[in-house]
Amino acid sequence: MITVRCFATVREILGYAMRELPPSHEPQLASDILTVIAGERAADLPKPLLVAINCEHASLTSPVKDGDEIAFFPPVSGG
Amino acid sequence: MITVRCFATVREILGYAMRELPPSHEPQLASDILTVIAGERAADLPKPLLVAINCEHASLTSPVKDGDEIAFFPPVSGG
Amino acid sequence: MIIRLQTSDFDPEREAQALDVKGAGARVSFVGTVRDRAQDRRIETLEIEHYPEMTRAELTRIGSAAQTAHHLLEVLIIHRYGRLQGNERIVLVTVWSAHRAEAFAGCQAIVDALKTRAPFWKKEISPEGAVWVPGHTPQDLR
Amino acid sequence: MIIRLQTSDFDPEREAQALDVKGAGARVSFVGTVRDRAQDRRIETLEIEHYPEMTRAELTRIGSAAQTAHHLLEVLIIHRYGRLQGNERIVLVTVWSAHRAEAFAGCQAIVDALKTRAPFWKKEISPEGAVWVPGHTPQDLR
Repeated sequence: MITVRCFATVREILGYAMRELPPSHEPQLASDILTVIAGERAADLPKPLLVAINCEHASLTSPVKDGDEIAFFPPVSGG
Repeated sequence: MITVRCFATVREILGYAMRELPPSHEPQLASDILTVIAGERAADLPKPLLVAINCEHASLTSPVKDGDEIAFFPPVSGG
Repeated sequence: MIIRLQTSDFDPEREAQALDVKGAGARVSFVGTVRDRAQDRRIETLEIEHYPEMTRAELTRIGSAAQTAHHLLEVLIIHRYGRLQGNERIVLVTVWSAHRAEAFAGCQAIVDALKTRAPFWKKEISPEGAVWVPGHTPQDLR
Repeated sequence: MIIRLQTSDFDPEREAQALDVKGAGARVSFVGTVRDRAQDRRIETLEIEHYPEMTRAELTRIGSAAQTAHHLLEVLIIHRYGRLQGNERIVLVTVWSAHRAEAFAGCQAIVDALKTRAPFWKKEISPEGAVWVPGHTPQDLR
């Protein structure tokens, strides 16, 4: 399974903080996961939209495989 | 009177921390005061030699007048 | 290196003392506090959301990178999350090094990286409503 | 602005808290400590001589200049003199500002100016004898 996590405005717009997706048999990119989870609401999501895979910053073109945790969130403001 | 103060290695070389000098009738520069107080030992003093007049950084070419306090010291190391 | 994520407040000096770093001539600390006004709104509460597993990993990467780049002897990062009030402390970054220039550069590098890379999000709650604080995107994540 | 010259130690956090600066999002502190080694010598004692009247005037000028240049809300400088042991605190510089970049720049400007302009002289006493620490001369005082 692939674990999807959403934070801040992404969580508010999509309406959940976490879900699991079965992996595809084809190679998948982060953008493919986003299409599955956001569908038509992709246009409502914050831009730029940040991506992390397994707790490291990544991008929409990063590959995602079975067992990965992928997260979507708006730009951060730590400190 | 002109008050002369010496710090650190200048104090150690000249052997005193403070003395008073009668002002000259002629206009005087800090370098003139140094000649009076150091004499032949001027060559033994640290280089660069720093000067302060009335608690502000100055130079050997700064004028000194009656009532002033002039200080000579080596480069500082605060902090 | 000490990384702590917590809801409770902290005493910056006690935390630094506890590390007892020897041989460091210079220690530089940054304390960030919740602003109590934004534009003309009075901020009552700041809600800080974060991504706990990634926050810990990212702060460790940020701290390690600064430690290497700026020859830091020790690094301490404490970041709060949850609900905070105006003027409360949010974050402490303290670094130790042999020389002052390295300590300033290392501390500032960590604080800058926190702003743009650490997965925290802030919502300011004022009498007029709640507003997400705009985030920062570093060049390499655009 | 608070300027203090003293022989006794200080608690950096308590001193900063006592000022209770409101509206400052960022606070940056520098704590300098006595090194316990120089080259291969073990330093037992550091003797700090200063020029009290000028030190106070010069620290005030340094603090005011940084306050204006870097939009600091408040400045605290505590500098010790007299006899100190290895690893003891010598100096605290804490500044408050609305934004972090100003706080870092302002604190560093004060610490840099202390090194080159504040009339302190240090003698390191080790088992091998006493050595004056070489000082610094800023460009405009050469």
